[in-house]
Amino acid sequence: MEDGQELLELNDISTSFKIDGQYYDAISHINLTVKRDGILAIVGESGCGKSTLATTIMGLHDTDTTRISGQALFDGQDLLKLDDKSMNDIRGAKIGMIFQDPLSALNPLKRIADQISEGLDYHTTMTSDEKHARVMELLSQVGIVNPERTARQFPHELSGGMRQRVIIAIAIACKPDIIIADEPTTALDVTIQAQILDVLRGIQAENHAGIILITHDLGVVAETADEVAVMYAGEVVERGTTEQVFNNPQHPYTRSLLRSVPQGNQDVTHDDLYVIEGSVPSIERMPQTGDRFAPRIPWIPAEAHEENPSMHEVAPGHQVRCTCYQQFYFKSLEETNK
Amino acid sequence: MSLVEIKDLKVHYPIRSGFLNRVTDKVKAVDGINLNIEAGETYGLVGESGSGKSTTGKSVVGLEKITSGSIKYKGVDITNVSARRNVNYNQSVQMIFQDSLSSLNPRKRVLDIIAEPLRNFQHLSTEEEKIRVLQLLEIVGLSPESLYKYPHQFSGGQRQRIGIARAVATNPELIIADEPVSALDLSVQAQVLNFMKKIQREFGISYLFISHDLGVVRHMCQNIAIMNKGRLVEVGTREDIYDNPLHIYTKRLLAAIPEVDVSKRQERQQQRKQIEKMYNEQADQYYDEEGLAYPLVQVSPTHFVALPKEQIIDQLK
Amino acid sequence: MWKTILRRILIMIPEIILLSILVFLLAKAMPGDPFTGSINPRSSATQIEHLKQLNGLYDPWYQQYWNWVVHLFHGDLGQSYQYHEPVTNLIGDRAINTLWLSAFTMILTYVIALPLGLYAGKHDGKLPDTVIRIYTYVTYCIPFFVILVIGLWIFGYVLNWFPTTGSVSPTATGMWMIGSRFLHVLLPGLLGALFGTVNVVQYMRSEVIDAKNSDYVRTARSKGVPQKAIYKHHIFRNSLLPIAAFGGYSITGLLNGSIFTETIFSYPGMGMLFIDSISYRDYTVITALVLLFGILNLLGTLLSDIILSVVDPRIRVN
Amino acid sequence: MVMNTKSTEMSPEELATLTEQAKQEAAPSATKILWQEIKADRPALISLIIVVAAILFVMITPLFINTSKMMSTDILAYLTPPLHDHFLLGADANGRSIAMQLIVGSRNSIGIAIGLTIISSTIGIAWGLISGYFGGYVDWGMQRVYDFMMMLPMTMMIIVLVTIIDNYNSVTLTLIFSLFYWMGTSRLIRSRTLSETKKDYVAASITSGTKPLKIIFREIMPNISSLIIVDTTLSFAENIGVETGLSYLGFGLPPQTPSLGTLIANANDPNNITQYWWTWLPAAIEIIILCLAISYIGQVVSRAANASQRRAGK
Amino acid sequence: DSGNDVAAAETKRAKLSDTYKNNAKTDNKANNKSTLKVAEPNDSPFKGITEPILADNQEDSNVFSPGGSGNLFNIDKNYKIIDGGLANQKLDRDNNTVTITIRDNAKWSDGKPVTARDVEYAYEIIAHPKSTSSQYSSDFERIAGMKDFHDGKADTISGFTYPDGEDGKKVVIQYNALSPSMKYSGNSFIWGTVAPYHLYKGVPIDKLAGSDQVRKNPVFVGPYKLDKVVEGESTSWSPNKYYWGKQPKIKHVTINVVSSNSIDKAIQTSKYDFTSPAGVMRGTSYKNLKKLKNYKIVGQPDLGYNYFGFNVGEYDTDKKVNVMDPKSKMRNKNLRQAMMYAVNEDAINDKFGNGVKWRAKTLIPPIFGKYADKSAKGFPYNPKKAEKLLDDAGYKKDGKWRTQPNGKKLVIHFGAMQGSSTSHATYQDYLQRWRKIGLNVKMATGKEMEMNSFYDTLQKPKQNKIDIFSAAWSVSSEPTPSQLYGADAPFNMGHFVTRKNTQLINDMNNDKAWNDSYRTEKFKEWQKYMNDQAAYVATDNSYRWGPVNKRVKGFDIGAANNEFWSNLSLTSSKIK
Ligand SMILES: Nc1ncnc2c1ncn2[C@@H]1O[C@H](COP(=O)(O)OP(=O)(O)OP(=O)(O)O)[C@@H](O)[C@H]1O
Ligand SMILES: Nc1ncnc2c1ncn2[C@@H]1O[C@H](COP(=O)(O)OP(=O)(O)OP(=O)(O)O)[C@@H](O)[C@H]1O
Ligand SMILES: [Mg+2]
Ligand SMILES: [Mg+2]
Repeated sequence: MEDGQELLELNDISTSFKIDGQYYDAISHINLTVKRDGILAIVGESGCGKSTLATTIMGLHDTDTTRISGQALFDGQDLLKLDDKSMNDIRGAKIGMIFQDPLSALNPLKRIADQISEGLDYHTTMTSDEKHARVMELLSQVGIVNPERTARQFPHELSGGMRQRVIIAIAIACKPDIIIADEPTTALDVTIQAQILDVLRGIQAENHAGIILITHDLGVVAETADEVAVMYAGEVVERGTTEQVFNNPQHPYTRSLLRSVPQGNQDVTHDDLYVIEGSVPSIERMPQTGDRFAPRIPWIPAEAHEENPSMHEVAPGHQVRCTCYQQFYFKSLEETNK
Repeated sequence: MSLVEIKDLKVHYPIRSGFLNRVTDKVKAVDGINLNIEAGETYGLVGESGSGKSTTGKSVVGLEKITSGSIKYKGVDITNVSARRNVNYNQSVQMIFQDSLSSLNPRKRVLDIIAEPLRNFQHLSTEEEKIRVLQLLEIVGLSPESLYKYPHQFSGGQRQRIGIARAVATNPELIIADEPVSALDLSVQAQVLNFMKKIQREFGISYLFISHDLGVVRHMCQNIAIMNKGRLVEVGTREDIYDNPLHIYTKRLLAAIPEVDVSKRQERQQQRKQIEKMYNEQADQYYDEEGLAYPLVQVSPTHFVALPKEQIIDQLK
Repeated sequence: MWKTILRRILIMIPEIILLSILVFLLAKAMPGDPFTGSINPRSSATQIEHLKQLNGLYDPWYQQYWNWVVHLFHGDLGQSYQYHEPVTNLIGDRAINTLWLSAFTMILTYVIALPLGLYAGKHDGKLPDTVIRIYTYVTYCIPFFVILVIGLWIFGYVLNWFPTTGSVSPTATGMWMIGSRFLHVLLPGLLGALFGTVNVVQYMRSEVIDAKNSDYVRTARSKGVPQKAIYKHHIFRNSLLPIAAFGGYSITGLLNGSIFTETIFSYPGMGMLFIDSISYRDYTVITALVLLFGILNLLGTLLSDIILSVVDPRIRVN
Repeated sequence: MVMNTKSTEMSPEELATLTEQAKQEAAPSATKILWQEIKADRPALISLIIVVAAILFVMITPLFINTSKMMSTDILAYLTPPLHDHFLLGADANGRSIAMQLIVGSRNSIGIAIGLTIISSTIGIAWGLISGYFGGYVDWGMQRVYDFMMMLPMTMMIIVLVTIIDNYNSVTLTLIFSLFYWMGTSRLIRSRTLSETKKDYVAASITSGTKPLKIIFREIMPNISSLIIVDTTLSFAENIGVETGLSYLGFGLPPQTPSLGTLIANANDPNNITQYWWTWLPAAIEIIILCLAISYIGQVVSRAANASQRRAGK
Repeated sequence: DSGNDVAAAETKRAKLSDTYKNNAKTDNKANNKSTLKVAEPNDSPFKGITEPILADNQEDSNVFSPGGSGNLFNIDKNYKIIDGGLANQKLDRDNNTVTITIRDNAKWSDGKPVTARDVEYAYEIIAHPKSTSSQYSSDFERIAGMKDFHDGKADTISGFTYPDGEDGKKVVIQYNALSPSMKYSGNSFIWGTVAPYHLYKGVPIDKLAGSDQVRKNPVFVGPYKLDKVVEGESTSWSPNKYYWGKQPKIKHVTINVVSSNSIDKAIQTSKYDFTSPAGVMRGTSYKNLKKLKNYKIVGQPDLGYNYFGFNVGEYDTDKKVNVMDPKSKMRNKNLRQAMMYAVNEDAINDKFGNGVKWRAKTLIPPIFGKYADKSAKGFPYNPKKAEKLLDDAGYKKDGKWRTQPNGKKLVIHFGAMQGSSTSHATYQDYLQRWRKIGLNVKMATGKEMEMNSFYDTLQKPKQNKIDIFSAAWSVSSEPTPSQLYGADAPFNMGHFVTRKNTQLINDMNNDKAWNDSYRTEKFKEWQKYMNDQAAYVATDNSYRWGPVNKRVKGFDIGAANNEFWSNLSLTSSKIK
């Protein structure tokens, strides 16, 4: 197993949803790669299309109301072209997914053991004893102290952190090559968040999987990810290694986001945080041409934005959409108060 | 005299069952806490989920029946309803809620939402009332067109500001802000936090700022109390808590906060592992037999920590 | 679990006592008494007076009630004035008929309604769903007894497929008796089921839709579980749960319906007995039946709650 | 305080223009949404027209019908078939016009249904709201009453009550029914109130100093109004049939009082079903049409309610 | 006094015979293999009491009738007791004794002989202080020792003696006086059935009705024995090999309760051979069934009638006797007659009677061919006469309504029971016609009354809610009216008492009445008197009728056919 090998290649993926009879893009032209042993973080505000991307890869959309284009190359096949049956062979087995809300993501009526081993039923030929052993193994792997007992319990008998661990166990049950974690820690306390992230890292080290970590917490990204893709309004606006993006952010959106994180060093009474004006447009109102972020930085001249911006490489592996970054600056206080 | 003095506050929820609806058990949501909130300051209350933060906040505004203890407002005990009425307490203490959508009645228009406390506490004519609401909208930076809109027509940040407008409508002296930004995106969070600071500067409002996000609390509060299982484990100024945490629980909380600084990544992970190890080994020294925190002990003029005396000496070393 | 059930039963006791007093008083408040109607020249008026006295009909109500309660504790619900038979025997015979009819109707209802609800939920918004919903609405809107009368007329008399009266053929013996009993409840049961499915179908449908859109189904799909298995192991199972509980609650509806069904099909069950007893002022039977129906309602609810707590682990714990 | 002194001066004109502007931006009210939803759905519109027209028709026309004359028997007209003599829909065994009885009967039955719906829904809503909002002992006590009512075998109790009350009419009957028909609503409302009460806007109202009853009826109730409307519409549809069943068993309205139930009860004789179908069929068809129309409206209402919720979610 | 222009013609009355003369050949195979299916039209289940003393309803008697109903005596067409039955009776007017002799070969269906004690035990069941039977009346107290037994003062009835011992075949009953009515079946002095003492002896009499002996394993003295009873629904029968009389030909009989709503359809679809001979069939059914090709309608006038009663007094509970109230609103004979002339029974029966119901003319139903006054005219529709009667009596019109002779307002309350839609129409028609002659008649309580409330009101010793009521009697096969219209009869709910009435009723059974023609004379006199007084007026008589399938042979419901069941046979194995 070679480190950094490309596992999944997303080429020009767009997904649109049918709303009142019309299709609107929730994500457009996404190009990303997931590498073995790497953690790719996807960040962005709520409604940027992070979850949509994840569910698109997993093929979890209702085909009647969703239109998907592009390519998701995995193992030589395009996931987006596979029929449901072949996709079922990949889901759970080759790609595992972790969901945000740990309570509702588990079937309230099934024992933990059954929920974990369900994936094994369809992807392996293990005997029930082997499955049991595997469940125990998985539970200890995700850091559950008393696996025998937990296996017999029902979801509601577990704490939020435990449930999230179980969900991770489900996702990794068949040793998938790729794990997609959609906001795995958002509903959890910080201490538990730290533990869960540790577990994820541990898993990755053991399984040599590639992880897509979806989150809007920049701190989590900074501490966990190898690579980062910043999404805004359905597009990737900047991508690169974590160091590149955090230490040398280019896109106005990335820079604004980082600027609005509360830091400990500000004066309690006087220092204000940076505020990004406006809000993420809903998919029906999404501008179809031009830089989608432009409306939120009105003080940057319109000419600074490309008409149909594409990704520009600013450093090896570090790409930014639109050249407007070259002219971006933060408004001074006087300007703000005008 | 502090604006609000909380003494030995206990809120126990009875668990009722059986035919006669008897109390068969209780949840000690808040179990004896002491806090003083000074006028014009922001007091941070931090802790894990379920530690009793909201319950404390709700008891202070009078939404929760307290089991024992006292809450004094400007020296007057306001634990019963009539006392509260005498000092116009309900008018002077308001609350901002975590979920901006659920805290605004979806069937009411902005005008009616913001005017609700005005209608109850001040008797204005319709004109005056409208003018007042428009003023409040201006204060929170919303356009006058919002007057007849419904909450769902606003973004999260805007909604939270409507909530704030309602809270400040009656010129309160204290606002309990229960996780006002937890549900918000970074950019919106910044907006709301800035705004809260702004009205504090302008009107000298005090906040009891409840949060589990230590980053936000550090940004907002001069004084911080750390809560754990219904008790306070550590109280102090921002510096006391962040630079010199004494209780293992505080340390653990602090260590768990992910930071945006990529370069310190390894270092922080190391540190976290170390504290986690310490926590696993020494946790019982920090808690009594029931697994609850000890009473607070003063270690500096501003710094209190819940530890038995002997331990503190060790700690300070 | 047992403690909970026991406690629930204890809660029921005051309710039952209250009901018994209420129903006792109401029965007595009806104009006339069991002997009012039995006037014919072959029975003598003085003897009727004598019988009234003998039966304590002139005692004050609390004394009558007390006597009744005392007897109740000896398992004696009194004698039916109309049947001159212990009420326990009388109701015993009828209860079997009613229960058999109700159970059969219930089973048929579920057999019809569950697949319909599942199918409608699975294809919600599509044509089959619309058709099923129209069906349920139409059946919901037609008065139940009209259906029974028309059904009886068409299938019982015109087509002559089913027996039209009674609970069993007088000539049937042995194995045939079971067959005959079955044949007698087939038509009313079928009609009751076909036109009583609306609640179950709607409930099942919305449960399936909820389950279909739930996060745990998404989790299951992400595990690579095939669609069929998801329906089988997750959606159907989870939707069935509240439906199972519905069964107990629906006892009330079935018992209410039995009054109509039995009257129309001359099926001698408790519902028909009740209607008879009302016009006869057969106090003892009226009281006993209302009380019994009340208790059955309670037990239905209890049963539902027990089913729920057995099948739903979330409730099982507390 | 500071804020008051800072108050910006505002002229009445300025206020008026601002108000005007705001009104233009204002969102449509729930009623408007509902109306639009119904307008957009042709069958629903037709249903609504049918129901409203039917109600108006049967409420107004009977004023011009001499009921006692209409209900007087004419044994010569015994079971006249439809379109004979002056009988549009024929006559019943008493030689009374079915058409006229249908009109007056609809008034009585729909009147009972409306009365029953109003009374039972009012009780149910108030019961559910109060029980759900206050919780604790209030709720506990009210739930015991609810449990008790649920235990009562409804049809039996109604029959017994009807038998006891010697001189009953549609009003008494409505009241008796109402006693037994509020529980479903109250249960529904209570459970929604419970979840609604937990929402922060209630807490916000309390901290704003609003009194409990005002919170219940002015804050919470509007929020469950869509549920109330849907429930009320559906119970109205159901209640139209309530009286008919008992009339069939002979415990509904007295025979001189025409009602859909007494008309349909003609079907209790199999001879009438085929030979004298006009005695019962029109009433049955009327019930089915009304009930379907109302249920359809109910569906649209609930869809509209959901739609506004969906919009609210964005 | 006809001569009026509007008087309606006599009701058209169907011509029904009480026998079905079927000339087809009996099919022995059918008799052996096929089942005779009898329908008992009734809206409620039967009660399952095989013992006729305890059963107070017609259903039970109908569904258990193949068992012979315990009948002791054979009768002729006038219901007169004749020899040749299970027992013979002999009246000894000199000694005031009745001797009942059981035939030697009489056996119960379990093979046990019928004994003298079985005859006596019936009286014990009737008269026992705790008996649930409603049959006891003061008439039985003419038997020596009966009152003491009924009051619980004696363990046995001293009036009974057994010349050959209790297990013998002879009983002598000592009366303090005999009555001419004793010659007829259904009289109120001699009980007409036997009770199986050997079977009942262990069961307390108050528990008898609910006992297995009565309900599950009963014995019979008739042609059939009970094979199975499905509670409330059906009975099935096979020949009783111990039967003393003619062995029945049909080997299997079932009787099923069928609701009166369904009975037409059941017959139309050939589900039954015939309906219970004593079962109640409606007029509307007749209309539906009379044209059937495969059924023949058989019928005879019913033992019963509908009547109007006027409330003219009250019941004195102390003296236990009815008294007339001279101030009563309905006291005026002219008023009562006028009301009777005002209603058009003929028209109503024409419309609703379908030929099986017709206007009655006297209070004795026509089935009693001997006693019924065939010359009586009754009250044919004659509104003119009605108005004249009222005018004559001083009921003057004051505006729309007539007032009482004393000038007071007159509002008359009409009480009637809820019934079918036709009875409803009938009542409405009455009201309308009374109003036409200026009488302000209203429904008592505003609407038709539920049966219980109706009788509850009427049976109050004194009531003023109902002034005129419509009700019905079914009568015994011995027509002496003392129980209904006698001065001390509680069922005399209009409280009509006159010396003449009492005299006439007493005369029907005085010493001279042993002479049949004297008795007949008195009956006719009484009928005339009652029609003149119009305090009780019979409104209609009807047929007791039923459809008989054409495969049935020997069907005869005439009173004299004492072997009804044994005479039946089948001519084919399928119902036609
Ligand atoms: N099934 C759907 N139908 C229509 N619109 C949808 C659907 N799912 C998502 N959307 C819309 O697509 C956009 C992207 O949604 P998505 O859930 O992917 O965002 P996200 O980045 O995951 O946000 P969050 O941080 O809140 O989870 C949103 O505007 C959302 O409203
Ligand atoms: N009404 C109630 N009845 C019973 N227990 C309650 C009630 N409300 C809260 N609790 C319990 O009291 C404890 C403290 O709750 P509280 O809401 O104050 O915590 P919190 O610190 O605000 O948590 P979070 O961060 O999740 O909001 C919890 O264990 C909770 O389950
Ligand atoms: Mg998401
Ligand atoms: Mg909280």
